[in-house]
Amino acid sequence: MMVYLTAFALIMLGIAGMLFRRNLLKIIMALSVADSGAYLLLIAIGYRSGGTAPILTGYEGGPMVDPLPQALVLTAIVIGVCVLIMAVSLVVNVYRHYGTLDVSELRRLRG
Amino acid sequence: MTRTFSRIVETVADFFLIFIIVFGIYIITHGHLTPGGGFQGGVVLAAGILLLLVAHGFSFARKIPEELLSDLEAIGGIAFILLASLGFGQSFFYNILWHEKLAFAEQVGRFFSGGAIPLMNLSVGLKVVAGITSGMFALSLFGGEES
Amino acid sequence: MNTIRSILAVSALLVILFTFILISFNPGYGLFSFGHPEEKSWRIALYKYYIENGANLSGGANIVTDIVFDLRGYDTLGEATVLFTAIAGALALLRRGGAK
Amino acid sequence: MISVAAQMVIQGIVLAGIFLTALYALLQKDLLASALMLAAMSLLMSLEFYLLQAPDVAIAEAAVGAGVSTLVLVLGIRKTGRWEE
Repeated sequence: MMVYLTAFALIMLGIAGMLFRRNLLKIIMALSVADSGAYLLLIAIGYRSGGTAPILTGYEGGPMVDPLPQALVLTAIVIGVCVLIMAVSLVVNVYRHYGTLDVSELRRLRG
Repeated sequence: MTRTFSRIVETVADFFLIFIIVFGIYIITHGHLTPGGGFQGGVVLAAGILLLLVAHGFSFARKIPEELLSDLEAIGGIAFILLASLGFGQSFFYNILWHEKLAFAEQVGRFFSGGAIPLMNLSVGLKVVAGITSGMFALSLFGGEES
Repeated sequence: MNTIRSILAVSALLVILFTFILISFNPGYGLFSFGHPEEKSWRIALYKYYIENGANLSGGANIVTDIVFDLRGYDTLGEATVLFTAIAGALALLRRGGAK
Repeated sequence: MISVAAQMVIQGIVLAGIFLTALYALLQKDLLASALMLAAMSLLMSLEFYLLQAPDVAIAEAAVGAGVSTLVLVLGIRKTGRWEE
């Protein structure tokens, strides 16, 4: 329950940061925070109370946690790193071209 | 090139790099038995290389040729697709090494088990470490205000 | 102009929050039953199949690795494509004379 | 094996830490402090993943958040500017 509320709070915080901040690097950080909220939501959906990790080495019976959301989150984390590298290189290029990172300034410079 | 940190920082970074590399290789090769796998081990190895980059200054990235990293990433991707298309008689990701008892076909839980999965771990780990390292090297060398 | 955009942004946030709450309290999904009980969940057939047959189908003791590399290998293939494309794009952007 | 109540308390502390570090990172004017706060948030996030019985994701998140993501953001800040506005 608490985990779901924290995940929703993180996603809302990330979207609010993406909408209201004006620095491009801060927008990328807000995107990363929203990503983290999505990972937390997926992992919390797959949790079972009293379960153990889905690994058969040293397994002693009992319920297991759902392994499918963990695999999907594992893929999503690497894609998040790729998006971060790509976005930061784009921002560096924008700074070299325009000399500023402010979004409203960027719109005013060239139509 | 001027030295960015003192000699102590460089020596300690070189010392801990050994443990980071051993830990990353352990995570990659035991990916089918314990927590870990190709992605995690590749990211750990990339973090070790980045520690080297930070401790020795960013001009350290010039010493490693860029074509080597591109070739390693391409080799990883091609090996992954070839391993996936080995069982093309059945379907694309059919694990023929495990079902036909060709190689890596011991009992579940032993080291040489899992069929194509340890080899896929190796190739994906190679791909991830080469890709992230080349991206970081490019970001630390190029761009910026024409230094 | 600026106040209109602020009102638009806040209303967009409220719509997203309302959608989250609507999805979460839907009893068909059962999203707020943390640590899902076995008979109420809608994913339980797939979950049981993966837990019981994952090791026999692909031979690894770590079921997450089995799913990533064997049972759902197309996801990993797409992820490898995304990594390759993103790194190639970053390299092409950052080279001297890439832009401008 | 720790009891259920103790686990609830630990999870509450970790989740509150995650939310507060994310809020601080987004409200801060200093971009470098913001990047380091994101690293702290990622560390707490990996602890939470370990508590939710997902060690694979915990390893990946710890390595990504502590190493790669922080260094990428710090390199971007170094090439542009440290202060917002």
